[in-house]
Amino acid sequence: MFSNILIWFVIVPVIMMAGLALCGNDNMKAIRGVMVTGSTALLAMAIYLVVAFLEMRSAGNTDEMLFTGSWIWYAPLNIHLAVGVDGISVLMLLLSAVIVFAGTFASWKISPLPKNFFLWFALLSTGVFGFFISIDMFTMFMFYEVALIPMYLLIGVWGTGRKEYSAMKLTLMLMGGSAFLMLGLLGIYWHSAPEGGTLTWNILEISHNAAVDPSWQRLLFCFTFVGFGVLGAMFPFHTWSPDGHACAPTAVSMLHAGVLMKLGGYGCFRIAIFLLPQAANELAWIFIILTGISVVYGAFSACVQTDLKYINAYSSVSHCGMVLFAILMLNTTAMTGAILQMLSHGLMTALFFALIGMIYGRTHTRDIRQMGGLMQIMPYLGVCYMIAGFASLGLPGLSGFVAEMTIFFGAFQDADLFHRIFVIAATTSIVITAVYILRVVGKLVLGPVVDEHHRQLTDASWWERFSTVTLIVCLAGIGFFPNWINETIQQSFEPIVNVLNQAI
Amino acid sequence: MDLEMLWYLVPSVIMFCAGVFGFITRKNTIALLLSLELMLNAADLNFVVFNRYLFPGSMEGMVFTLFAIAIAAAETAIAIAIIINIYRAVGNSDITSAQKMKF
Amino acid sequence: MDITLPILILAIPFAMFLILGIGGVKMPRKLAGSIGILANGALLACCYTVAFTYFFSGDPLFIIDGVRQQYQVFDVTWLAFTDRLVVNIGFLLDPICAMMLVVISTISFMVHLYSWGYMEHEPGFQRYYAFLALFTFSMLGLVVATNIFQMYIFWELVGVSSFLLIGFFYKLPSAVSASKKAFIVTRFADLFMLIGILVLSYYVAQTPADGPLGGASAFNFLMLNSHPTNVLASTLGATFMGGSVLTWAMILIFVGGMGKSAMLPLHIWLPDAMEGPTPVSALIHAATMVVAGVYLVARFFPMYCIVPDSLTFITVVGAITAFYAAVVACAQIDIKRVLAFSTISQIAFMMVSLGCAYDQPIEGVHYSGLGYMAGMFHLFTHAMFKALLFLGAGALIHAVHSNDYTKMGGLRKYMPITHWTFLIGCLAIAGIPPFSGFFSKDEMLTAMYNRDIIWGVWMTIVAGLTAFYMFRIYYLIFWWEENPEYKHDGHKPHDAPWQMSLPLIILAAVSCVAGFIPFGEFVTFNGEPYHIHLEGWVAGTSITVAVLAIALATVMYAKKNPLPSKMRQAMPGLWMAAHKRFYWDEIYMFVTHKIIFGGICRAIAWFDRHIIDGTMDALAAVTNFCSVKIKSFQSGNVQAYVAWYLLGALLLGAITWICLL
Amino acid sequence: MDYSQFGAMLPELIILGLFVIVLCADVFTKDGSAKRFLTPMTTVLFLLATVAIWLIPSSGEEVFGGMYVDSQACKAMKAILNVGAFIVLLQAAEWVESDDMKFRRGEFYELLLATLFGMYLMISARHFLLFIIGLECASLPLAAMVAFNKKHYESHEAAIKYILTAVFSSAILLMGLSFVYAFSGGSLYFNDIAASIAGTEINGLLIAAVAFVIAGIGFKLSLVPFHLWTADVYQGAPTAITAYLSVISKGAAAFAFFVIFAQVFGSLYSEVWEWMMYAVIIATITVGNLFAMRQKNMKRFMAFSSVSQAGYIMLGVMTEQALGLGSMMFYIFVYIVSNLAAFAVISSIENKTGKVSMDDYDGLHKSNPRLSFVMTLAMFSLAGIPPFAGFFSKILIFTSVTASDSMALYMLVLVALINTIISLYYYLLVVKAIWINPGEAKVERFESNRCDRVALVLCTLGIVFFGLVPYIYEYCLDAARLLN
Repeated sequence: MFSNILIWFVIVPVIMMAGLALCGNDNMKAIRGVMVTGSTALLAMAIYLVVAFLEMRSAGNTDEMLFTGSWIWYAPLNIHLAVGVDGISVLMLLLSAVIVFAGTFASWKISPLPKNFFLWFALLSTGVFGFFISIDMFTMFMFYEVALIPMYLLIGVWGTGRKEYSAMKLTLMLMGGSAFLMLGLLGIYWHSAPEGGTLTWNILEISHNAAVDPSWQRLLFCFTFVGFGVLGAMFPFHTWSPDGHACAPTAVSMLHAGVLMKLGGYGCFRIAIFLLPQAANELAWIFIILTGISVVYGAFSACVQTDLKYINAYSSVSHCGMVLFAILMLNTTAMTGAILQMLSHGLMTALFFALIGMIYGRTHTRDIRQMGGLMQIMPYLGVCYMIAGFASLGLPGLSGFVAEMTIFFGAFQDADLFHRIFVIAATTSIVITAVYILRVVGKLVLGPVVDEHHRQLTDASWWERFSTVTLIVCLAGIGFFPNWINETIQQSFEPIVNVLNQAI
Repeated sequence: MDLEMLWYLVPSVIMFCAGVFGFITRKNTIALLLSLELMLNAADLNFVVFNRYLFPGSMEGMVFTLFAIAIAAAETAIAIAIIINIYRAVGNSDITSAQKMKF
Repeated sequence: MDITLPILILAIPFAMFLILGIGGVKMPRKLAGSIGILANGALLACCYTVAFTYFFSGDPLFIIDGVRQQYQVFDVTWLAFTDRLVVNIGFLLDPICAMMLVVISTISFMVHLYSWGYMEHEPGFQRYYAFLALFTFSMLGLVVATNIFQMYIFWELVGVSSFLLIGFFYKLPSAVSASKKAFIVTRFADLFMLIGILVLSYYVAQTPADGPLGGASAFNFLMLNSHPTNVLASTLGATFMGGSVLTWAMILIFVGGMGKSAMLPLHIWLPDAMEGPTPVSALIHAATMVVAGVYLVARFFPMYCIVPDSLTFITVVGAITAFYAAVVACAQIDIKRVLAFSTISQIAFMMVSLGCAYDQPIEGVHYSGLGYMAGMFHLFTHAMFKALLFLGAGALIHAVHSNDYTKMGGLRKYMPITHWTFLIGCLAIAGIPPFSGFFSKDEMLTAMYNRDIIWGVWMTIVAGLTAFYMFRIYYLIFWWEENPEYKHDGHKPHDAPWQMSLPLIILAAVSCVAGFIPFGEFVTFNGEPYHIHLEGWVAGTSITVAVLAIALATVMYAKKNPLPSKMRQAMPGLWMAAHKRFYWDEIYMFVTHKIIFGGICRAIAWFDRHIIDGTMDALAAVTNFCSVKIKSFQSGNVQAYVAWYLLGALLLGAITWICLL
Repeated sequence: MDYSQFGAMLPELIILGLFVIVLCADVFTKDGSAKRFLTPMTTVLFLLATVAIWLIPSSGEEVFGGMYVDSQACKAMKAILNVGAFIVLLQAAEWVESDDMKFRRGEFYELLLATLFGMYLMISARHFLLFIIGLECASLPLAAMVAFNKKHYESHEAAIKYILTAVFSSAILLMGLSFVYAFSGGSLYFNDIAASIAGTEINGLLIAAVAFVIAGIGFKLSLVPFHLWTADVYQGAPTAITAYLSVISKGAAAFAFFVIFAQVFGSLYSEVWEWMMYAVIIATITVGNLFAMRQKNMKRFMAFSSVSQAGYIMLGVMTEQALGLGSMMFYIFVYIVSNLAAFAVISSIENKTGKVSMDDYDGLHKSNPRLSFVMTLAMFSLAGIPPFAGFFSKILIFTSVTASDSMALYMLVLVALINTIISLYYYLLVVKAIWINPGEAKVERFESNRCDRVALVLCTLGIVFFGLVPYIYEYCLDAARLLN
């Protein structure tokens, strides 16, 4: 069991938690030591995994999932701890590792209760990693919820503003989503095998069995898609996102917008679409409408916000809407774009939230009306903010462009006019995005200094630079050399799209 | 159904209803206990009647009734003890005085 | 062909961007500047070598039987959406590309050199050079694009470098808002371009890989341009609002070009873009980036020809814009704005010229592709003299510290080099022989007359207006009346340092001789050489019109006189409207701020906070309300408890019983 | 009569033996300091008893003509309850040792053992007479225990409410049983009744019988609307008793409920009590949640929380298979450790400072980080958050309910799931008070005594490992397969 590298993605955070538990309450050195060691180890593992994965693929291994392992857990219900990765999960693991790594540095000086903060932070990452490595619905769901609940404390204790309200709202809405999700999963389980077969939670087996009959599929598809959609900030279930992000501490916003919201999108195709292909073909249009609205609606909402975090939260609504939108197009290219968008949005939003946290830490305000001309005061942060902005509005050379274009071109290949009209509607978001991004950049970074007191503020410290540079390098890396990622993802979508095509 | 059995069952129902009515309307806890006894006895009566008319061959109902009576006695004893406690604490044995905890 | 040079052409500026952008802050100015200029010199050498190799080597890769070939030096996969939708990054060498390489590298080098002097004392000097390098990189990438998607990528990149450079003086709110405006307007146009590409590639990608279009990427220019009829066939039967889908696609793609090339109604960003440093205006907003739209049309020329409606659309847009911009240019005070509108007008000229060209022989027309050649020729000459004019304006601004011609006047004595070079520029743009503008404009007008006399006449009028407004500012700057402030010692204007004067002189020299280049030998729509010959009556008309316009300007503006103000008072409405650029900005402000921002965005934000969010809060509130409402069940009265108890039991039974009945 | 039949009743005999030992020790020692030994002695003996019950194998015999069954399921349930009771004893130790209790230590243990004995009978009973005896034996001493805090008025009020409702409920239950008797063919053995009912046409009396039996046992489980006594009694009773009431007594009743409804009324499921249970379960979960939302007194809060949890436990009844019973037993076990963890914290804070209001928990993590940690885990577990045991128990019981293809059951689960959101809300309120609410800690720092610590550790281990380690569930499920 322990020879499987994937398991270690869960074990390492657990060891981190154990290590933290042993640290003294305010022994910052030890706490940071544990976190930095742990997150570096995770990052190294993720990079190793990507390399190893690509090697195995290039060596001609065409299994759906690699590094698989399955260990019986709850035998009576055939629940396994089943792990395995395809190209998508590998990349998501890498993304998570990068963001955990950057998040660790972004919360270098967290207070109060640094130890507890990192404990919950590590628990959150356990959930995230566990989710991406699982191919068993039960463990997947378990890790999904493990990732959700620490948010309550992380926001509630270390947040700012209306943190109690927001934390509660976020937790309850996400749990509401997972209530639907759980029911959907139960339904899938009980229909996972043909009459007389062994029921299973294993995604691959369920998909091979293809035993869920269509009338059930429709219901379960709605349940699972809505369930994951809530976390994917799908209109109209997105309102936890602005409040939640606005109040969360930096690293939590990073991790939440950067990785956790991706759980939604990931689950949507891995479970809702892959396991319920007929319903996906039939009912995708409903959710295309909703997510199409998300895309444009989030962008428009972001245009008039004045709180930096609200702007980014709404922008996330728009971008994550794009992810779900692309997934629902049910073709390889668009879905590939969705994953690229997840990666891109993950890195970019993490960068945004890191920067906002750093700016807020200095100016103690997030209201763009009370700040201005930060480029003159903290040029490093200003430049980073602009880079993040450019990534967000889809500048070629950064990841956002690649993702959006893949989505648009993929989605537009759909023969159905309805789809193409919605694609065109969604493309308008790139202009609106430019509007709100430039509005912020113009007010916040450029222009004259608004508050003279800000002139005394300092630029980024080394850990802040470290955190941001990591993210920017990743953003630019994807932006410049997208094709290997693209191919990796496309390969991984083939089985899913095959299933979909067979189900028509 | 046997008409004769009904003659015995109707009083049982009346007893039960009277017990419920008494329990809900009376103020004194002792009276409440009396009402409860009525209800219990109604049930006992049922057992006896059913046993006598429906299953004359066996004695289960009768035995059950005996046990039920014993249990009722035990219940009453404990209840009385508690009522005395209440009486000591508040100076009367009205059920209305035991309404501090609510909502 | 060796791919080293083409790769260097892209790599040098990009490397400069990274080096200066990341390390620039730590570098001394001198070092940064010299690195920038040296690198640009190397780039210049590379570009020239490539262009000259292309035109003169006679290599069969480039020329076969006297017909110039399009040659993909390299074309590597960057991103593969599907088998047919593959984005490549490559280097397509063909006449227009080679020509653009020359233009871009020349102007870029001039501007680099010029900026050494002009920007010397500005903070962020290193950053400036980094941005210039980024721009040069993007622009070169755009012109060498092998496919429409690569073009789109670099299209966006030039947009962003333009944004960065316009907003270079980022402390000024006006610069920031101008840069924002430029970016958003062009982005808006790019949206249409994107949709156009989406539509086009959708149909092309539907064709079978073994079909007439082959299995190449659906974006590829060579493939599309060499089989336009097959592309048309792939969209057969697909119509949208009466037009064929391909027409729509090509028009949509052109809208992107309208944005970059500042065609009406997407022109509003260009005048504001003058907030940027003047050399930037010379490079980006006069010579190179703004002609991207023209370049796009030229690049896709066979595709546009296959759907003639789109060419007509281009012509109409160009004609209206040309006239509009010329009129507005007559009523501007800021010399850079005048030049900006002049640029718009001249680019529109090229657009009309392209719109009037055709790739099939037309009856009664000597050479149907003349408009194409002429447009490209004008692009070339215009780049030189417009850069010259802008750089001259920069020298003036450098000397006077104002953009406003009212602060100038009688400068010819103080700044002779600037004066003479500026005059050459004005003569060139006005179309006076033997300066370069004359030759290219003459060819364009000939093409327009060939196509339809209306366009010829219309554009001749525009040419006259051009001569008028150029000499209007020429006189107002250099003649009119000397600004009394110059008498004071500290304010005495003087010519710029050599780094600035040298480019002026070089460009002036080029403007003098560029007209004699046998341009048709190099650039034509199909690669076959064409011998330029002047159409006598067209040349005569245009010279006459130009001279008359110059004469009028001389009368009105050479010496201080009340005539201009009288004319202004005679037509206050027209003057005001022209001065205010026919209120386009106000209309845009109204639409964006009042309707989109105030109407849509605010409404949506309100809806989100109060309706959507309100619903979620209401769910909580309702739960809470229920919780409070039912609390009386727990009354504390044990009698009530048992009543509910019994009632519950009875209800359970009763309801089940009723249901079973 | 074959006295060897008593051999099958070994768990009961052990408890009875313990009862006798404690009684003798209590009666035959002098009052005064001498009785200090009672607590450690009972605790240790009880621990031994618990271990013994876990270890002795069940014979699977039916004795006394089938009145009593010594099956694996019954034994497992008893063992689970014993673990709970042991933790309750540990928690109670400090309170029992207090001066107030000086002369009543023995009584407390005796009463507790008596109720446990009653519950054992309830679990193993396959005859209504034995069931009633067990029920009353479990129920009546509790009234005395509720009234144990002589100096607190609330204790008396709670006791009177409890005893009156309890008697009322047994009247209802007896009434219901008398109706059942009418259809029983003259025997009160479960099997006989089931056989007899299966052939009967459904009529009003039978429906009333079922409704009354649900109501009668529903009292012990505090199902809505038979729950109204719960909050007041939980609030007034000594905390240890509250803990005991909320888990042990509920667990035994739930098991008995399952047995009766699966065995006696099994044939009536779809016609009669399926829909009754829908109504009762939905009402129980929802009303419990709605009331819990507003509570400030921790014990009252836990009361409503336990009402709502009872609804989830009852979900196990909705599936007639071993899967349902196994999941239910597992749920009960997890519920026991989670709830007792919460009560351990509540009682140790109450014993040290006398504070039971949720407001007093503000900033608790500053003064008592360990207690805060356990309380947080307990709340998460109760709310069903992974990786804590509560998550597993919830999802497993939902899994068992959805085993049939019935859409109605899916909807029932959906309602239950939506209710988990409300429950999460109020559990998080406690977490919020502990971790988030600003201000200095209102409870000063203190050291819990040894027994409390052991209880806390046991509960924490349970919360963390019961879910992650599948053996507990498998044990329950294997046991559940051997119900008779």
